[in-house]
Amino acid sequence: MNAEARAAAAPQRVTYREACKQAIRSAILADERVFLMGEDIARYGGCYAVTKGLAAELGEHRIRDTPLSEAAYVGAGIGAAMSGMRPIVEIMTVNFALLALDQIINNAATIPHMSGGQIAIPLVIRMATGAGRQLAAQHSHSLEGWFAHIPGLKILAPATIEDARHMLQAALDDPNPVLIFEHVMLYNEEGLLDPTVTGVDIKSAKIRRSGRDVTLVAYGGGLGKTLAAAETLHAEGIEAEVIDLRVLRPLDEATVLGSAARTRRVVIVDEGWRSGSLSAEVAARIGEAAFFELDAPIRRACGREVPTPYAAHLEQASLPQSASIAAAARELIKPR
Amino acid sequence: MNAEARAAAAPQRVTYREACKQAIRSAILADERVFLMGEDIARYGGCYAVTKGLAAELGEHRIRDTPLSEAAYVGAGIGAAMSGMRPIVEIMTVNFALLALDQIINNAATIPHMSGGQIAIPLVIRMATGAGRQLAAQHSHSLEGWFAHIPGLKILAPATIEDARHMLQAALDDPNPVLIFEHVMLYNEEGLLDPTVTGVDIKSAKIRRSGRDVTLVAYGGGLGKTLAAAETLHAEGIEAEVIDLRVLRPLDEATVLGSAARTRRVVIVDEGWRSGSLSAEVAARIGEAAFFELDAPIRRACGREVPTPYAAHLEQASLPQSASIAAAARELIKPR
Amino acid sequence: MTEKVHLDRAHLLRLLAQMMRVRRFEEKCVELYEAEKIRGFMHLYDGEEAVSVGVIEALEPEDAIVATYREHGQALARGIGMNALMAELYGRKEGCCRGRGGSMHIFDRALRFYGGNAIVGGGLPLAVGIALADKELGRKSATACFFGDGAVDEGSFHESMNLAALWRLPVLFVCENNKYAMGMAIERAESEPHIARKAAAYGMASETVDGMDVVAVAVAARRALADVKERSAPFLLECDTYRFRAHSMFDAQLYRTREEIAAWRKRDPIQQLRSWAGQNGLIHDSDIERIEADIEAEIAAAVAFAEAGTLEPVEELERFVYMEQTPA
Amino acid sequence: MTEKVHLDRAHLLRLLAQMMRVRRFEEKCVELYEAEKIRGFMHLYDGEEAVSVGVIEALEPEDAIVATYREHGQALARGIGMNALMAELYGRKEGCCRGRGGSMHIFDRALRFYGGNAIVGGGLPLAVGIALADKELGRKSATACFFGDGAVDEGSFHESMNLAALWRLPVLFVCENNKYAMGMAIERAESEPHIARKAAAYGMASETVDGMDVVAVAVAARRALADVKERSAPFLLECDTYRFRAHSMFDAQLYRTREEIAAWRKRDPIQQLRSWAGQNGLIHDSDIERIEADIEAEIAAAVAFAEAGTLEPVEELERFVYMEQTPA
Ligand SMILES: Cc1ncc(C[n+]2csc(CCOP(=O)(O)OP(=O)(O)O)c2C)c(N)n1
Ligand SMILES: Cc1ncc(C[n+]2csc(CCOP(=O)(O)OP(=O)(O)O)c2C)c(N)n1
Ligand SMILES: [Mg+2]
Ligand SMILES: [Mg+2]
Repeated sequence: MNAEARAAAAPQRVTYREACKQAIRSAILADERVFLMGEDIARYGGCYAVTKGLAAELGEHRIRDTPLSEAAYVGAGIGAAMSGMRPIVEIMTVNFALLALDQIINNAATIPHMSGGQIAIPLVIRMATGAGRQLAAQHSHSLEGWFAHIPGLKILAPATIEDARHMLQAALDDPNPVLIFEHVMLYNEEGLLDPTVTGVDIKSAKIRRSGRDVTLVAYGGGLGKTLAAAETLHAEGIEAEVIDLRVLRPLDEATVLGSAARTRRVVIVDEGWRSGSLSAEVAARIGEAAFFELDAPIRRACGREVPTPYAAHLEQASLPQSASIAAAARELIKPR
Repeated sequence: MNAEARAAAAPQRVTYREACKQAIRSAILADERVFLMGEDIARYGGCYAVTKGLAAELGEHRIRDTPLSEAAYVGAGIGAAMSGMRPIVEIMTVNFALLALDQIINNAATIPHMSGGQIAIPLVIRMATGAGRQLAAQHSHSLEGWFAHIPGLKILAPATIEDARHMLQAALDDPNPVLIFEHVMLYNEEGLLDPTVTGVDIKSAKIRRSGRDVTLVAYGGGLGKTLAAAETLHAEGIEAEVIDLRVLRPLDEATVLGSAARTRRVVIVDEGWRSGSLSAEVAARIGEAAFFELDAPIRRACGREVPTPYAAHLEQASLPQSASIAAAARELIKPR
Repeated sequence: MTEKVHLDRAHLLRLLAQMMRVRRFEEKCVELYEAEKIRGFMHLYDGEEAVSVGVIEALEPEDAIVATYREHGQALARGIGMNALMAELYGRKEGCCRGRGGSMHIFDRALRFYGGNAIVGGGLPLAVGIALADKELGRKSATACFFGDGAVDEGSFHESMNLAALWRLPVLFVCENNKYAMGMAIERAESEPHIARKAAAYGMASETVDGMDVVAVAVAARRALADVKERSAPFLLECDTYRFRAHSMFDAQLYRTREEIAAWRKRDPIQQLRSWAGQNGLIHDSDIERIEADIEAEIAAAVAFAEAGTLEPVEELERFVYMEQTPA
Repeated sequence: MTEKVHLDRAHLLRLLAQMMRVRRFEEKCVELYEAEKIRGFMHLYDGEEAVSVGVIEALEPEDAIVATYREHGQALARGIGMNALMAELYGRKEGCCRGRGGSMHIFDRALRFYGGNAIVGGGLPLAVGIALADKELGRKSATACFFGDGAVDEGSFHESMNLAALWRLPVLFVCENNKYAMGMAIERAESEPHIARKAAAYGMASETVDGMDVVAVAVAARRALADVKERSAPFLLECDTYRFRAHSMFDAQLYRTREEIAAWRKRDPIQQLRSWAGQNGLIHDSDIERIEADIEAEIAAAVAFAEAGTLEPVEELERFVYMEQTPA
C-alpha cells in the first residue's frame, strides 16, 4: 500500500453531521436522478447545517430550497419518485412532518400495493427528530417509533456515524419509501469513519456491545445513553448486551430474540412517550416468542408522557437517562 | 309507576347511529356553548347519516357545515374551545384526520401543559374509523390505537349502543381534548338502550362477559367479533372473559390486569396493523405487571400489515375475525 | 358551440363516442352495483363526461394524468381497457390493480395514469412532482391534474398551485367545478366561489370554460396545454359542469332541488353534441347506431371478462406492500 | 410619516416607549442567551417593533391575540409583565407558563394572549376559532393574528383565510412580511410575492402598510379593526418590515447581504419616530432619557426576578398534561 492509499484507508474523524453531508453528496454525484429538496437546505445551509455549502457545489436544482409547504413538497417527492426520479426530501424536523402525514400515509405507503404493484415509490425522506435542546413541546417530538406502525414504509434510525454515512444510499437503492430519522443530539457527535466500509444493510439490528446478563434494546438518540448505562453496569459486574435496532420497520426480530434467549432479561429504551411507543411492540414480540426463556418481566425505560417542557431540568426528567436505564437493568438482576 | 313513566323507563330499541344522534342532540340542547361542526353534517345529513335532520331541528349555527379544510376547522375548534365554547368537531373519517394531525398534536395536546395550565381545551372530536366496507386503502384506516400514543389527548372507542349514547356528554364534561372513534361497521347495529342509565364514565374498561379460562381484550369494532369468539369457545367448554377497553388513553390497566391474574391467559384483539398497535401496549403492560401470573405467552389477533385492499376476500383476510380470535384462545389453552 | 367549425367529422365522432362510452359504462356499473357485483364507494361521472373526454383528447401519450375517486371517465378516455377496468370494479385479479384498488383507485403505469385518489386534494402534490420529474429529466410532457371544486378548500390546493407556479412546472390543473362537494354548494364553501380567479394569487394563467361543451373543453385544453408546454408554466382550467346523479351510491340529495338538476340536464354534453352535429349534418343516425352497438358489445365483453375473472389468492395479500424493485 | 398630525404627544410617547422597551428587552436577552441563562430557540424582533406595537395599540382589552414564536414584542406590547416574561425565558416556575413554554410559547389567558406558536401557520386556525367563539357568544371582540411571510406558503393560511371570510369572522390577519422565512427570500417562496393581493382570492379586504412606521401601522390597524368589527369580516393587513438580526440565535445569514441589512437599518422604526418627533418638537431629549431610565430599571428588576426564581419541582412534571377543570 502506498502512502496515498494508506491515507485513504485510514479512519477519518468526522461528525455525524459531516457523515450525513457526505452521504448526500455522494448519492447526488452517483446518480443524476437523485436530488435533495426541503426547507432552507440551499441558501441557509440547513437548519442543522448538514447541507452547508452543498448548493454551491452541486447546484440549486440538486439541492432545492422549497417554500414552507410540507404537504406539497413531500407529495411532490412522491410524484417525482413515481415518475423516474430518486428524490430525497428533507423535512426540517419530525414536528413539521405532521403536516405531511396524509401524503406519507395515504399516498406513499399505499400506492404500490393499491396499484397492484404497478407503481413503486423509491423515495427517501430524511428528518431530524428528538428532544434535548430545550425547544419545548412543539419542537421536540420523538415520533420515529410511531411512524413504524405504517405498513409500506421503512423506517431507519441511524445512531452511529457509520449508519449516518451509509444508510442513505441503501435507502435510495430500496424501491420503497424509506424514512430516515436523525436525532438532533447526534449531529455534533464525533467518531471514526472506516473508509473500507462502503455500505451498510438496512435489514438488521446490530449488537453494539456483547454481554451475558441482560439485553438492553435501544435505537437512535437512545443508543448513547444505553451504552453509557452498560458501562456503568460493567463497573458493577453486570455485563449488558446492547442492541441497536437501526431499522424500526420492518423490525429485525431475530437479533432481539436471540439476545433475549441468551440473557433471559430485557430492558427496552425508547425516548418516545411510553404508551404505544416502539418499546411496546418490541416487548410484545419478545413476550410472544421468548416467553418461556425470560427469567423476569421486560422493563421499559421510556419518555415520560408529557409534552416536552422548555425548562432544562423538566426536559431531562422527561427523557430516559443512562442512570434510569442502568437502574432498570439492576432491578431485573437483583430484585429488591 | 304510571303508564307514561313505564314507557319512558322501558328499554328503547335503537341503532348505534341513532344513539350517536341522540347524544349530539341532547348535548346541544343542554348547553348553548355546544355546537357541532364538520363536513356535510347539515344539508347532506352526515356521511353516515348520523346527523340527518339535526340542522333543521337545531339550526345551522349549531350544526355547522364546514368546507373541506380539515386543518383549519379542527384548529378553529381548538380556538373556540380556548375561548369559551364547547365545540364538537366531526371529522368525516379518521382517514382525513391525518390532514389535521398537526393541529391535534401540536396545539390541542400541548397548549394546556405548555401554557402552564392557563388554557384548557374542552374540545371533542368525533370521527368514523375502521375497515370492512370495501373502501380500500385510503378510506379504511383503524388508527384510534395509534392516536392513543399522544399525551394530552383522551381517546374513546364506544363499542356499545350505551357508550355511543353517553360517552359524548362525558367527553364534553371533561376539560381536555377528547377524541371519539365510532367504528363504521357499528352504525347499523341495533340494541336496547336503558333509559334509566343517564351517563357513563370515561375512565374504565368494562368486562362484557365473564369467564375463568382466558381473557380476551378488545375495543371498538373488534368487540363484536370477540364476543362471538367467546360464544364459540363456550360451546367448546372454554369460558372466555371479554374486556372492552372503551378508553384507549389513558388505559384502565387495573381491569385488564385483574382479569389476566384470574385467567392467566390473554388474547388481545386489535383491528389496527399489528406492529405498534395498541395491542402491543396492552401486552407490554401485562407483561410488566403480571408476568409471573401468566401461564402462557400473550397472543394478539390483529390487522395484517397491509394497506386495506378493496376486494372483499382480501379485506376480510386483512382483519382479525372471530374464528382467528377463537383459534388464538384455543391454542393458549390446549397447545398443539 | 365554440370554434367547432375547425373540427372534422372523425374528430367529432371520436369525442361523441368516447362520451357515450363513459356514460353507458357507468349505467352498467349502476346495475352491477345494485346486483352487488361492485361494492365500496362508487362515484359516477354522469353529466361531466365532456371534461375528461375533452381534456384527454388534447393530451399526448407522453403526458401524465392524476385524477380523483370519480375517475372512470378519465380512465376510459385515456385508454385503460374496459375489461381491466370492469374486472377491477369486480375486485378481480385480472383488474388493472389486481382488485386491490377498486373504483376509486385506477392506475395504469404504461399510460402514465397515476390514479385514482380518494383523498380530496391528495393528488395535486403528486401532479406537481410528476411534472417536476418530467421537467428535470428533459421530457416534453405535461401532467393533467383533475380535481373537484371541493379540493379548492384544501390547503394542498394552495401549496400545490404555488409550487407549480414558482417552479414553472408543466401542470394543467383541471378543476371539475360541478358546484357541489358532496352536499356542500360551492357558495357555502368558498368565500370567493369563482375558482379561476384564484389563479391570480399565484400569478398563474387561468380560464373558465363551459364544461358541458366537449368541443369547447377540447379547444381550451389544447390551447392551455400548448401554453403550459411552451412557457413551461402551469395553467388552471376551470370547467363549469354538473353531476346529474348522486355524489356516490349513498346520497339522498337533500341539498339540491329537482328543478336545478332538470335545468342542468338540458345541457347534457352528449345530447348537445348529438343534436348540434346532427343538425349540421356532421353525424348521422347510422353513426349513432354503430357507436351504440360497439359500446354494447364492448360492455358485454367487459362484464363477461370480469365475471370470468379470478380472485387474488389470499396468500398474496401482502404482496406489493413492499416492492422488490422499481419497474423500469 | 402618515397622518401623524392627529396624534398627540402622549400617544407618540407611548408608541416610542413601547418600541424602545421591546428593543432593549431583547438586547438584554441576547446577553442572557450568551450567558446561557436563556436557552432553546430564541427569535428576535429587532427592526419589526413597529408592527406589534402599532397593531396592539389599536386593540381593546376584550380583543384577542395569536402570535408566533417571534412574539416578545407582542407579549410586552399587550402588557404581559416583563418579570413573568423574563422568568419564563429563564425556565422558572414564576414564568408566565411556569417554565414549560419558553421563548416560543408565551401565554396569558387574562390578557387573551393565546400564544406563542412554533409551528409556522399553526396559529391561524386558532385565531379563526377564537373569533368564531367571540362572534357566537355575542362578544364585541376581534382577534389579531400575527404571522410571517413564510406562513403564507402553508395550506393553513389558505384554509384559514377562506374560513374567516366565508363565516365573516372578526379576525385581523397581520402579516409581518420581513421578506425572509429563515433564509428563504419571499420571491423564492411565493410565485405571487405581493401578499396583500392574495386576499382577493378570498374576497377579503386588505392593505399593505409601511411596517417601519409605527404611526402608519397604528392608523392602518385602527381603521382595519373598525372595519372588521363593523362589517364582522376579516381583514388582511400586510406590514412591510425587516428583521435586522439573524433568524434565531443560530444563523450565519448567508442568504442576504450586509448592504441590504444596512439599507433597511436606515429605516429603523425607533430612529425614524425619534427624529421625526424630535424635529417637530413633540418629543424631547429629556423624554428619551426618562424612557431609557424607566426601561433600564424595569429590565434590571425583571432579571433580578428571574434570577431569584425557582424551578418547578420535577414531581410536577406531568401536571397540566390533563387539566382538572376549565378555568372560568
Ligand atoms: C380530505 C378529504 N375530506 C373529505 C373527504 C370525503 N369526500 C369524498 S368526496 C367529497 C366531495 C369532494 O367534492 P369535489 O372536490 O367537488 O369533487 P366531486 O365529488 O364533486 O367530483 C368529500 C367531502 C375525502 N375523501 N377527503
Ligand atoms: C410548519 C413549520 N415548518 C418549518 C418550521 C421551521 N421554521 C421556523 S421559523 C421559520 C421561518 C418562518 O418565516 P416567517 O413565517 O416569514 O416568519 P419570520 O421568522 O420571518 O418572522 C421556519 C421555516 C416551523 N417552525 N414550522
Ligand atoms: Mg364538486
Ligand atoms: Mg419572515
